Amino acid sequence: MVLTNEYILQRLTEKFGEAITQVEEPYGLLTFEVPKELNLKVMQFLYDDQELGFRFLTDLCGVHYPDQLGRELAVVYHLHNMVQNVRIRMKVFTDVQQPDVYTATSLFQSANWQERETYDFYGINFVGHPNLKRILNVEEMDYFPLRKEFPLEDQTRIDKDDEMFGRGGSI
Amino acid sequence: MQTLTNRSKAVDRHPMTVWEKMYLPAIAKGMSITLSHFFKKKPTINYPEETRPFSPVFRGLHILNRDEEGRERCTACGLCAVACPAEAITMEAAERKEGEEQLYREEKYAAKYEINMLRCIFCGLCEEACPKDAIYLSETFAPSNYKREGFIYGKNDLLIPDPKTEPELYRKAVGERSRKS
Amino acid sequence: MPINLYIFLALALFSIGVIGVLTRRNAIIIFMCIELMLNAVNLLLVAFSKMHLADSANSALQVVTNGADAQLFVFFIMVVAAAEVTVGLAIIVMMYRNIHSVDVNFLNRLKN
Amino acid sequence: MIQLAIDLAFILEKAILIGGIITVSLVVAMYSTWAERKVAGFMQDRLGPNRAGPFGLLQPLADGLKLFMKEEIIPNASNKFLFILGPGLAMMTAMMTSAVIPWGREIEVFGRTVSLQIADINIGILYIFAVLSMGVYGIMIGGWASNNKFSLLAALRGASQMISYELAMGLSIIALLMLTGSLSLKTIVEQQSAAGGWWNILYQPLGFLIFMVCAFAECNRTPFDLPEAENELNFGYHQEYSSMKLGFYLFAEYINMFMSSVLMATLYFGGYDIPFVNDAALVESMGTNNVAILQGLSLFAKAAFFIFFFMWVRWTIPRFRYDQLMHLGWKVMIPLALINMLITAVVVLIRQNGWPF
Amino acid sequence: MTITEILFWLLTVVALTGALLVVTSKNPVYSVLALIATFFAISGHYILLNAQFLAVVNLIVYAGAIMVLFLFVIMLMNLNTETEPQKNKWLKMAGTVAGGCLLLVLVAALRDADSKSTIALVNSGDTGLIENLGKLLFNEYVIPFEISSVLFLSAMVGAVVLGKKE
Amino acid sequence: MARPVQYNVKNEGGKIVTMGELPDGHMGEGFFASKLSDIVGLARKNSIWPLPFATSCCGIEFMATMASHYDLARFGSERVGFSPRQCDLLMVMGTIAKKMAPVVKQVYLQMAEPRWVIAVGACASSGGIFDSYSVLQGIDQVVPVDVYVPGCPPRPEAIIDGVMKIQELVGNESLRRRNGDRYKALLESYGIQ
Amino acid sequence: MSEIITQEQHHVKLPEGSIGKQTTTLNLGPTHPATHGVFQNILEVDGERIVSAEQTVGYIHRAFEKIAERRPLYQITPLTDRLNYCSAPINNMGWHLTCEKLLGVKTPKRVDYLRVIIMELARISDHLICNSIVGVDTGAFTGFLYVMQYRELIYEIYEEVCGSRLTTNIGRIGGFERDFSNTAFQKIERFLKEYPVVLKEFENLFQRNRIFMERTMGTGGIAADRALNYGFTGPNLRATGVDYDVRVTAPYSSYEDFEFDIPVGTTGDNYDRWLVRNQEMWQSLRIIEQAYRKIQDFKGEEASVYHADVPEYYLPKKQDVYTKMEALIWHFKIIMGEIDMPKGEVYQAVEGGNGEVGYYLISDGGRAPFRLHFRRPCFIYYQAFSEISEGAMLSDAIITLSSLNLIAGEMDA
Repeated sequence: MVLTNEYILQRLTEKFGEAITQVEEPYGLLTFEVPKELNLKVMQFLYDDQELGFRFLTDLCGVHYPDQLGRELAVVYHLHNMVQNVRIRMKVFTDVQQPDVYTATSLFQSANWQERETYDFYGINFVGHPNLKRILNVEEMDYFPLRKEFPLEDQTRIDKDDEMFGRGGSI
Repeated sequence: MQTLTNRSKAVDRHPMTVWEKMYLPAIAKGMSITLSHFFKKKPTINYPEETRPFSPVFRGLHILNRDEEGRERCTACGLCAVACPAEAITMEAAERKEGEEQLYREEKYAAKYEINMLRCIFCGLCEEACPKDAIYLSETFAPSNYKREGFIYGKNDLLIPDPKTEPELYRKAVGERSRKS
Repeated sequence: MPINLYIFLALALFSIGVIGVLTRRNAIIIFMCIELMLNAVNLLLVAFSKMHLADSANSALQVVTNGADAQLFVFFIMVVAAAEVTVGLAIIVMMYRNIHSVDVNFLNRLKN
Repeated sequence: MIQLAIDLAFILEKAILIGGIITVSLVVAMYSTWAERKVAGFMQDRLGPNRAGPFGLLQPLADGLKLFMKEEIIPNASNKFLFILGPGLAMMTAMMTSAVIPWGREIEVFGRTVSLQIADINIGILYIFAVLSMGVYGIMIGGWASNNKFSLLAALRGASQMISYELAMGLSIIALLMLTGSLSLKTIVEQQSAAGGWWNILYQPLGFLIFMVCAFAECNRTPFDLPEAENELNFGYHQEYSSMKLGFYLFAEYINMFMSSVLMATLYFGGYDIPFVNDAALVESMGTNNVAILQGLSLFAKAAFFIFFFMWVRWTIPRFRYDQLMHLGWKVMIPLALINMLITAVVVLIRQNGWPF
Repeated sequence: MTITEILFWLLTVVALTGALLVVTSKNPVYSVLALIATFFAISGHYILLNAQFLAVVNLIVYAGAIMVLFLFVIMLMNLNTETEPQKNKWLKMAGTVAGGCLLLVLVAALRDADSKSTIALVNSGDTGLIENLGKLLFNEYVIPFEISSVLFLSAMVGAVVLGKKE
Repeated sequence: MARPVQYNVKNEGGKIVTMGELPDGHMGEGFFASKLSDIVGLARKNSIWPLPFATSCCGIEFMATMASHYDLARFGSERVGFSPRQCDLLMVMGTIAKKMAPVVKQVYLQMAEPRWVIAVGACASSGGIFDSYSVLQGIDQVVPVDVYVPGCPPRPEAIIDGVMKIQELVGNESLRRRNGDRYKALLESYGIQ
Repeated sequence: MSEIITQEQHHVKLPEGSIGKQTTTLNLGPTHPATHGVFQNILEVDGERIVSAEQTVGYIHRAFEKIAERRPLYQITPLTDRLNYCSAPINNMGWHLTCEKLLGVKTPKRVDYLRVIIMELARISDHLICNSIVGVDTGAFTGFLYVMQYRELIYEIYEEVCGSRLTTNIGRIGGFERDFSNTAFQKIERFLKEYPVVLKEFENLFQRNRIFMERTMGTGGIAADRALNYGFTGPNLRATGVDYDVRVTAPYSSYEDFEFDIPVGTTGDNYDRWLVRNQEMWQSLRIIEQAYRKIQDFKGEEASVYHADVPEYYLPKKQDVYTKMEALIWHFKIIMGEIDMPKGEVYQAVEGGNGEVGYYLISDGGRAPFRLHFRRPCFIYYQAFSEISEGAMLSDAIITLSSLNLIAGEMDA
């Protein structure tokens, strides 16, 4: 049996109904959004189901959309069914004020550090994570550097003239 | 887990034979290999005395080009500075004045052109970005230095020698390849 | 050399060993003091061996190996000492593992 | 005993000999470092040091002087006395072995016949073992005093390794001793160099192999260089050492290597015997002193080969793991040595008493 | 004073100092080192007594193996000065006094023994040579020798059993 | 794409900005002392044991420098040690993040005098393209640097060039420099006693 | 193969019920020689046995993902170089493939094959470093230098193509900056001829040497399901027996045109990893040879194509820029980043030296990516180290570290 995007979607909507939203297929990769309360359930379903069998977490990362009020932070999961060679992308959105998302560590060991990294970058609080602390940056850091409002540059750099060619700005 | 492809091929990992368990044969084999290298010709380059040719496209120290009449080609358009991922290039444009035609090719020129060689990552994007045939990466690697100040290369350090006033040096800088063409 | 000197030296060493055993609490040091005592005895044995050789040299029937037995005794004592040390140290290591100390005073309890 | 009798000329003669041998072993050790780097270079298709003097010959001097002029650091947390004692012990025990090795037959100076051996004691081999067993203290104390976990681990590794391999080494030598019937190194060499005598390697190939492997282990050379495995323990026991104290450790290693090479040559390869030549006849034709020089050179050539061999092995094979090392020592080397001993004993008995059946 | 006497007294002093250090030093590593020094001195005495075999064996066995084991164990446990709780001062005093009394009694007892004129032969005699000892050992004492080897074996087994983690 | 230019002749030899601290001169130093200084300098410069503090790309290029084609061993520098006590030259190669900076300093502190530091590559010297919140903009913010080697990563030739610059520095250093006030002031400015 | 069961080594239970802390804490790194790259392992050891390990990473975190949000696409290529610097070209190509996927650029076959050559060379240089470092960590240094000489040859090929050795910045969106020169092809040919000999020699030095086998067999093993759960990809996953290879399962850059095998191991221990990498080098050689032959087969026009015909994204010829206005305008537009890219989300994976290198690019239509996330295989599988090393000896842990091929640049991004 070939696992098609339509079939996956069908199975998902059967199980979760309206919870699966924002379905797209950019460049052939099935993408959908689930409410953040359901992320673990959906993943568990995708993992356990014999036919779906998405048992490999390829990637987990955060995204910050400062313009989308109430759903500023997103967690993007890329799941992979190796046997059928199908990938899907699952997104979870959360409010920047209360960025709580359930952790996937119970399902995938590999989520451990990736969630820590996401926490480190975006401050997304993975509920139930065994060891949620900063991983790449120093412990003392008091902000989440990859959020759009924080500057990239090291403020101590002196050997550059930003005024040149309008590069002082935000781009 | 079932196989995902039909191309898998297990690596050869048979248990050690008695012969191999004796340590010595493998050691002897290894030692014969090392001994054979003992007498081999060495590929080492005695660096400061001998040098290895760099490839003709090697991306080394920058050089600001002049045209045949010794005029600077740079017109301070700033593309190189924009293209530089390390933001190492700084320049100030100036209008060419009367009587400077033999110095600058276009109406604008770079009054100040500095590259911070410590920042530079020699990616060659500036060379690619230049629409005026002005900046090139040469086959010279950037020399080390004792102080940070030694790495701010100004126009003096970057400009190719003037073909009119210093033809010898100019020819050296242009090198063999272009002379042929 | 007069045998007396050797006797007194051996006695002194032996007594120092005894003092060590009595005053220290560290099992390893106590053990070392026992080694010291054994060595004192060894020294004495060798000295006596040579004394007997000297005796036999004076007497009429001269035997080269006279007194050699004593040296063999030393040899055997060394063997015993080595065996003792292996077992003893193993015990000390076990003791350290269990009570995390080498203090002999802890050993007076049968349980922890 | 002869060495306790007082004789001024005798003392002078021995003092000169000791001085000479110490100087020679230091120089050899120094140039072993150079050779090691060169050999490593050549085996690895490189040139090795060649910028300090011709062919880099001044390299050891440069290293030595640099080490001398470097700051001495004694880590705060370490035990100062033991920290200094460690390298001293290592160096001393390394040097002490040379006392019983016959470097040549004898020379005639000012009408005196001087034996080229500091002390021909009748239990020479046992003496070497005694000194060897002291060698472990340098590593242990140094590693322990550094108060660094890596050093301590290295010290423990080193100690257990050296104790374990000493056993197999001793057993392998016992087989040799059964053949020679003497513990004096001089006698052993003379037996081999006498007309009709063969080098012991012909009688004891297995014994030699065991001895050599154990010598590698005793010198902490690859594949047994666990105490200073730089990839694991970051130079191990001498990690915290700087300046000349480090130099002492490095030197001690090379002196040990030199001494083991000489010992191997002496015990199994005829010592100062010049191969294929009847030495006694040579003395007739060339004079004692010339022959002595030739003999010394012969010994040095043999030792040089073994030193090269040490390096050759070092730059070829991987290192053991701790448990494998112990496994090899206790479960392979010792049984092999015992078997070798047994076979030798049987053969010796048969040779003495005839075939019993 | 002959050279032998000088050596004797030198070695004696070293041995006694070493022994005292073993008992008094706080750091067990120092104790081990002092004991090694003592053993060296005792070996020196053996050489003086012309028992070279025993001297070397003493070094190999005691200094080379046993003390290494001690040091090994100390390092393994990483014993420092603090780890040893000091005994009660009075107990220490009592121990010292008791030891001293023992020394006194023994010295007093042996002082008058008929040994003043007896000497131990120094620097001569072949008894200590390996050849003679070997002959004796493997002829007359062969059974004790074998028994001691059994003892050794059992000690080894015992140590292994003790050391084995369950 | 053949270039119309090939070499930057003005910089073939490198434009040397004079070393910050010239040798203290022969003032007060007798003939013998200065000779000794020379000899020691000669010895030191031929026996520079590097401590490769390799964090990223430049470390890989350093491997090439150690390997057969370039063979840093020719300069007597092949005894690469990872124990700071035994090494003379701290070669910082690769990006030093702010998290790593204290470690660099620690390693520098553990090294025995005389010690030198070489910053290999753009990242170690100035931060390179990584002008970001987490990267130290040049290790000279935490330890004094003697020679900078530009390039990202520098060619092995350039690394050797840097080592030779160090050799020059080492060879000319007076024995007294490390006790001098200026050196102390330099260390003081980095908060090192 | 009963003697090489990994789990036996692996789950040695330490005695329980012993009082007090008997373990010592050992700090492996960040400057320890075994941590090739920078990361720290805090090991709890009982003698030589590791009781537990805790890894700390982030010592060269450089905020790639943040930087990438400020840079036009072509300026991100130098960043990707510095991810896995042992095989920088693969990252470059992966990035270009991502961009091409987003921009809808179709590359000609010849470009694909040239890319394959470069990528496989990079794979060889990556595996070669890893395998020889395993050798170094077992104590044999010499093999390392033998193969290093031939990595130099790979670097020369890069240099001939792009002008740089390690961090290549090779390739452009749509193809290459310039065509391969004849010298480059000659060097590839020479490499194909000489490298197998050396690789064979390298194998002889290690593969069946008992010391090496004992050091690596049965150490650092991980079972396939655990490995998948930990997100292993690449050689390390294949060593456990899972034949997952992006080149085959999701072919990119015309990998479907080539014949090669996927070497798989059985137990996933260090020896298997070593063997798999070694075999992959042979397979890479095969691929390069095929690609090289295919390139030779191109005739006429096709034989000199080195970039896709996409004037919007590929810089015009320099000569045209100097002379033609239109070209100059495109040139300016591309360099200034004024050509907006389409909105969308792309995930593109390539088989990097260490496994699946993924690029997750979110574009909001601006000049720079809105978000660019790198899937760094190292970062993901290094988590497993504490599980792998538990109960192993210290020396095993060190070999495991090197045989996992941890590249700090990739790990910390």
